Amino acid sequence: MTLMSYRQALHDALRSEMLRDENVLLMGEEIGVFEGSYKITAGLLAEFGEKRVRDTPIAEEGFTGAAIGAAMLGLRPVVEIMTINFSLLALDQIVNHAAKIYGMFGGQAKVPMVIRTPGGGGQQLGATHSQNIELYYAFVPGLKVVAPSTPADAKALLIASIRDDDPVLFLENLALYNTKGEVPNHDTPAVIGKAAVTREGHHLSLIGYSRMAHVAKKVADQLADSDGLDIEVIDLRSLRPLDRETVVESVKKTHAAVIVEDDWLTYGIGAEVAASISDGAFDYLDAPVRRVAMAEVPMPYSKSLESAALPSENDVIQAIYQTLEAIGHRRTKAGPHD
Amino acid sequence: MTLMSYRQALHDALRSEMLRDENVLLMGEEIGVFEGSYKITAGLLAEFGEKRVRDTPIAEEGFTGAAIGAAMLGLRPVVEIMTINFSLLALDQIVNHAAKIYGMFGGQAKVPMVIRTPGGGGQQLGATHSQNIELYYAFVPGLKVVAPSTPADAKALLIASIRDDDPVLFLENLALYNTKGEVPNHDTPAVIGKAAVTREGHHLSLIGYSRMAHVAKKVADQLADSDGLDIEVIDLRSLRPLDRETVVESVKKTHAAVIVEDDWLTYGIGAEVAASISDGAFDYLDAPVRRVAMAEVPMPYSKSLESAALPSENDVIQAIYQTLEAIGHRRTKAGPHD
Amino acid sequence: MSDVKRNTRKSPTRTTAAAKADAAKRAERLLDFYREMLFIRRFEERAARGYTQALIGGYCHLNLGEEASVVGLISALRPTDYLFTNYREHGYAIARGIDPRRIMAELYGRVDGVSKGWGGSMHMFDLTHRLLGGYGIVGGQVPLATGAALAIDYRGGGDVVMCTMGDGTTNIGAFHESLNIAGLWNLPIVYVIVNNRLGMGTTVEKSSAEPELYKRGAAYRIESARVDGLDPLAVAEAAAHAIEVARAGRPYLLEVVSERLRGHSVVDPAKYRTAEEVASLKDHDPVHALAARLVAEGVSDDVTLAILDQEIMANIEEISAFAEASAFPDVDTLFDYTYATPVPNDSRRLPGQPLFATGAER
Amino acid sequence: MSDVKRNTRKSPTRTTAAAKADAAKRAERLLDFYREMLFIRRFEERAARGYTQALIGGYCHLNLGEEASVVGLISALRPTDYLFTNYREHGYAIARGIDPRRIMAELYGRVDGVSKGWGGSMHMFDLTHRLLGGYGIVGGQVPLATGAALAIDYRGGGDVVMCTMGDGTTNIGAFHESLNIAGLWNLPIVYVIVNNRLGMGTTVEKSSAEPELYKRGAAYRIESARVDGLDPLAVAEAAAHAIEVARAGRPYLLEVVSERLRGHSVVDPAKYRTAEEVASLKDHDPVHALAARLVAEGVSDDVTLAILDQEIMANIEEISAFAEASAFPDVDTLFDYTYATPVPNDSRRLPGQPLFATGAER
Ligand SMILES: Cc1ncc(C[n+]2csc(CCOP(=O)(O)OP(=O)(O)O)c2C)c(N)n1
Ligand SMILES: Cc1ncc(C[n+]2csc(CCOP(=O)(O)OP(=O)(O)O)c2C)c(N)n1
Ligand SMILES: [Mg+2]
Ligand SMILES: [Mg+2]
Repeated sequence: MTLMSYRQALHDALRSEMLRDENVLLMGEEIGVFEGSYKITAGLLAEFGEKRVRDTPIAEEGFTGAAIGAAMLGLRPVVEIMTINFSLLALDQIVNHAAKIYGMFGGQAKVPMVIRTPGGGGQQLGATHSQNIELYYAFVPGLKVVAPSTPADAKALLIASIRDDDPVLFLENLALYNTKGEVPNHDTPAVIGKAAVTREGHHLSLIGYSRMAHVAKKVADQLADSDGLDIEVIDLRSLRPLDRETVVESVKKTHAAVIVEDDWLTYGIGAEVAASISDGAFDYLDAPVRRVAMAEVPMPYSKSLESAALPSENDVIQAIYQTLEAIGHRRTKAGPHD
Repeated sequence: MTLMSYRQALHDALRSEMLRDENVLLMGEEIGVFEGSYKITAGLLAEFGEKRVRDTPIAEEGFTGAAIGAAMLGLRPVVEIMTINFSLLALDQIVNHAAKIYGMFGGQAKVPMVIRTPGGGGQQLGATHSQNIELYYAFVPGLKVVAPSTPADAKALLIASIRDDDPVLFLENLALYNTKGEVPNHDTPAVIGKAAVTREGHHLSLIGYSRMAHVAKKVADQLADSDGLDIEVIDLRSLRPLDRETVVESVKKTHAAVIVEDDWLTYGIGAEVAASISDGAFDYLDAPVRRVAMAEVPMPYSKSLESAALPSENDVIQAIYQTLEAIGHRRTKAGPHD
Repeated sequence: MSDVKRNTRKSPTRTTAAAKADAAKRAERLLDFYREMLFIRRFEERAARGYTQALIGGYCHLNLGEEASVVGLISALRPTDYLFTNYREHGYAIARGIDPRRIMAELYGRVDGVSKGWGGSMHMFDLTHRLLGGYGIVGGQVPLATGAALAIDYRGGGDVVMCTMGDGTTNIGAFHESLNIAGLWNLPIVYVIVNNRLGMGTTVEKSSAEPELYKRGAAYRIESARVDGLDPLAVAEAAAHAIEVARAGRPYLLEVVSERLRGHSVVDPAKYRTAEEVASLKDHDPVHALAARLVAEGVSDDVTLAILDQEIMANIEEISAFAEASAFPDVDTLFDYTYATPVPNDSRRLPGQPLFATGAER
Repeated sequence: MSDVKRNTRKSPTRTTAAAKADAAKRAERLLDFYREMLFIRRFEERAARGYTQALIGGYCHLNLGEEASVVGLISALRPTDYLFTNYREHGYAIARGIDPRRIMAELYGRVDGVSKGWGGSMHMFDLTHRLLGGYGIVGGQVPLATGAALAIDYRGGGDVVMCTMGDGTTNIGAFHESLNIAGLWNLPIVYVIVNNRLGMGTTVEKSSAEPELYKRGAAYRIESARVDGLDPLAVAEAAAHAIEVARAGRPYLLEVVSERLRGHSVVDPAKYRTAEEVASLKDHDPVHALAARLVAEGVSDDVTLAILDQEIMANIEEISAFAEASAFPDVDTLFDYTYATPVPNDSRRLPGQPLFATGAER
């Protein structure tokens, strides 16, 4: 194990996969000479050359589509889209092509490629640069969508994504790049499609992914220290497939759930998680599933407004306590159907 | 009142708004000389001329963006995107521009425009032409999304959308164009943001929108006739804003809900509806909210497979009975927490 | 291919015998083209009938009027070269040598179809013959084809990619982004605009500010040319040159001015066409024109051509019988092609199935 | 504007007096340009400092090196003409005549900002001065500007739209789709490529297959030209011609070859630039070049220019004091600008609020 940043873990995974398999190549805007907008690819152009580390024109649709076509012929391109906001420009190629090609032609052509892209928020980047729209990918059969929250998962899931024969949307997060954690030195791929229980507990299930899984863990640890609460934390890790089983089993144990996400509430990722819990743990749930999410506005630039629009640790704590209170209240009543 | 098709109702709304307000213009591929892929705009080029009925090049992003820019200067463009599948190409302009301009500039510029586009499925159009991705718009603050299921609503909501000062995604459906219904002769706009109870009942709430609201009503009427069931039907009509209140009030009365949708189940529109019901009617619900939706595959061309992948009336009926059975089953038990 | 082409060029030092051999070769070539063009013609007419018989569903776009363009283009490719095309691709699939029974079976949505019934008219695919689709999104194939050329270049192979598209397709962003990338990276690809002068009902003049479409190559320093798409030999020659350039490592843009004899798709009555336009279509029928030429040049005669037609018609009937006899895909296979690498928790639920099995606890 | 330009052209029949008057005018013009350019220079330097002081957040892109291009371009517009630009737009906002205190306040995210603090550095907007944004998505402004030109044309007005963009922006699909539409529909718009020869760190040669970017106009039959963006007079003249063409009802593509003196944004150290490149930047500083010219041509002298600089610096300090004194937007206003037309059931929920009010029934 080595202590390293999420950024370093991504970098190492890219590098080791490029060393392992010469079909792996990188494509994206400013990933070479500029070393990447967030420096994930720093040094790789120097090491692997222009053939394998390709600076593209500003043409998200064109170069993403080109990566798909290259994957159809057996290359394993790893595309970087600078932030997920710009991926809208490539959406037709990703949704109507990458996700469809295997099925639409009856299984004749695989599309082994990865699209790495960070979500974010909280950096005062304004309405068009602060969106979390992983939903657009998680919704689509034919794509896989992973969203690691720790350096170890970042490495293991990126390796898994590159070796997978399907198109994978690999969600990173601007606020996670500098976070640190222990990372195994070996290159064992993770299993795509599995959530992780990152903290065991029995008072309530707190569920998140990407940055919010990180926040969830932090809040739970804090409440354990400060208030002796025993909260179970689940990091979804994979948004498609969605590991409903792990989530539902947890709630069957804890009888309560709070979901934290930094996309918009209505129709956000949390909606499916909440609906699945309410269905799968129907007979176990002692209070409604609570969701903490972004305010539904075009994100303002100004710090005062942006902070108000983003879910805070305090919001999460408040939602936890309100849910626990609701359960206490209910438990004094005769039955749930009044 | 006049009995007319959904297609005719749309046509009439466009025509009367063009007569009323000369800022209203139509843009889209093949809407003029070709009279529209689905003939909604038939005759309008002849009546209003090339200035107001504009055949565009195949450039969804370009002409949708141009409509947004024209709206910023006070025109009221109504854009037709041939099917919602092609709207992915215009998504950056719609999500990052139309939806953001009012907020991002502090309320200085309005974007009064409508994007008309049909969803569909069941026409053997294959994986890229059979998607229902209204979710992509319903998720976005700054947009309004309406989805009428009857000719009367088609007319009243289209008029409302054209007169609204915000960008409205107006969802039509290939399978509804030929359906008929009574339509008022006057031009009163509907209120955007309100669901409709299209059938009162107390056994179960059956919820849909667009084509599936139509199917829901049909199934409910049929089950009333055949089995004496009294099902309440809700047509969401507006996906953003979502009228949670009408839905939750209905379920508080019926204690059970089935949602029917023809998008994919996981993360689909129904997820938010189910999550909202499970939250807002938590103490009233006697069985998990059931969702009937499309199988999560790239839609196959072949009829045998396509039929299997699409929700049928039978699937809806089965879900209703399974839900009612679950309630009956539960009612014989002591309490829900075994 | 490009060698063959060079041999057909006139040379003043040639002997009469050599010239005669050339003429014979050319005659044979024209006849081959004709056979293939007529086959495509009859196949497409049968497809149109199949559609009205409800044997074919969805959208169905035909190559009627484009037969000379199709066979000329494909003749210039090596079997190992790749082809990406759009939804109007039955003829290309045929010309690439795919068993036409499997093409018809695809139209009928059957298991023996080239795409196993998953694709339909718009999505023919066959790896062996290196037809890499059939795509229904206008312009969608252009970045993909560009990427295939990148893969070839990456591996240092000698293959090229041909990517065909309609005239209307040149106005979409993907066209621009792709040609720029190919120009920048010196990719071995020939972009072909099959200009049938109409999108659906919109003319080139109403949709392209520069209606001489091949001229757009200059915006990417890509060599380009325009050729008469009703003459299969001219198309073949132009395509051979384009492919030569591509094989040498530079992209090429070829515009083939062609014709669309009927509506945009089978269901379009094309009412927007004036009577004169419709009348003039007769003069733009490449199959009729080539037949007349074969007879005029003494390469064939009316009787021979009529016999050929009968043979083809009979063949087409067999083909469609084969397609009709083929089975529909089994519903059990519905979840077979969502993913190539299986992972846990994938949803394999039919619309009527509940999200969670209703167990004893309920 | 175009009249003014015409008067500055040399004519053989002019008298010496007229020539003198012309020279005086020209000198005055140069001095005006210099004042404005220096103001932009100092404003941007202050913005860079504000960023390091954490008074400014998000991304912050400066016009350092582009001052001559900015003032030359804007000088050719009438106040009623419209401007659409990208995220590198502080200078344009200043040149359009917007109160610089409001521009700085926007950078600081305050209520007195041009966009009320909602937009920040990348999203300046002011209806009165017809600056229609500041856009952060590369190429996003191009279709919008095209649509604004459509609205002008629709209403038969005499205004034009200017739409600026970077060199890297010419490779995105929206550029192609928009220019084609403008060419087809004869829209009154001038597209301006401010070619600073870099995207972020990628050169024009590495991103555009035709690096002489103005040549891309031909793909849409759009007249185009390239001009030296370090010379404000040359830019003004070229812009005036372009606008004349646009006002007469044809789009125009103008490439302004300019310079970027620092990194892509405030936080970019631009390490990818070679030492020689960095050294050569001094020779490409339009502000220094114009100062030298003013002195050399006797229009001004070092002392006068130094005093001007001090005045501007003092002004900038006042501006930034104003911005700093302005209030942050109140959290109560968070839901004010989601919709222009209020409708029922709109979500106005803070992240901590439950979906349903927890009433007595729970
Ligand atoms: C992105 C997209 N927009 C619109 C359509 C609908 N559409 C299908 S074919 C077509 C016309 C295409 O014209 P052209 O490129 O000239 O090809 P042709 O059909 O004439 O061969 C249109 C608009 C589509 N399939 N995809
Ligand atoms: C669609 C999109 N892709 C990528 C980016 C990230 N990005 C911001 S500026 C920039 C470079 C733009 O270069 P150019 O057009 O030359 O403008 P300049 O910044 O040099 O003025 C990039 C890639 C973006 N904002 N939008
Ligand atoms: Mg065409
Ligand atoms: Mg630049």
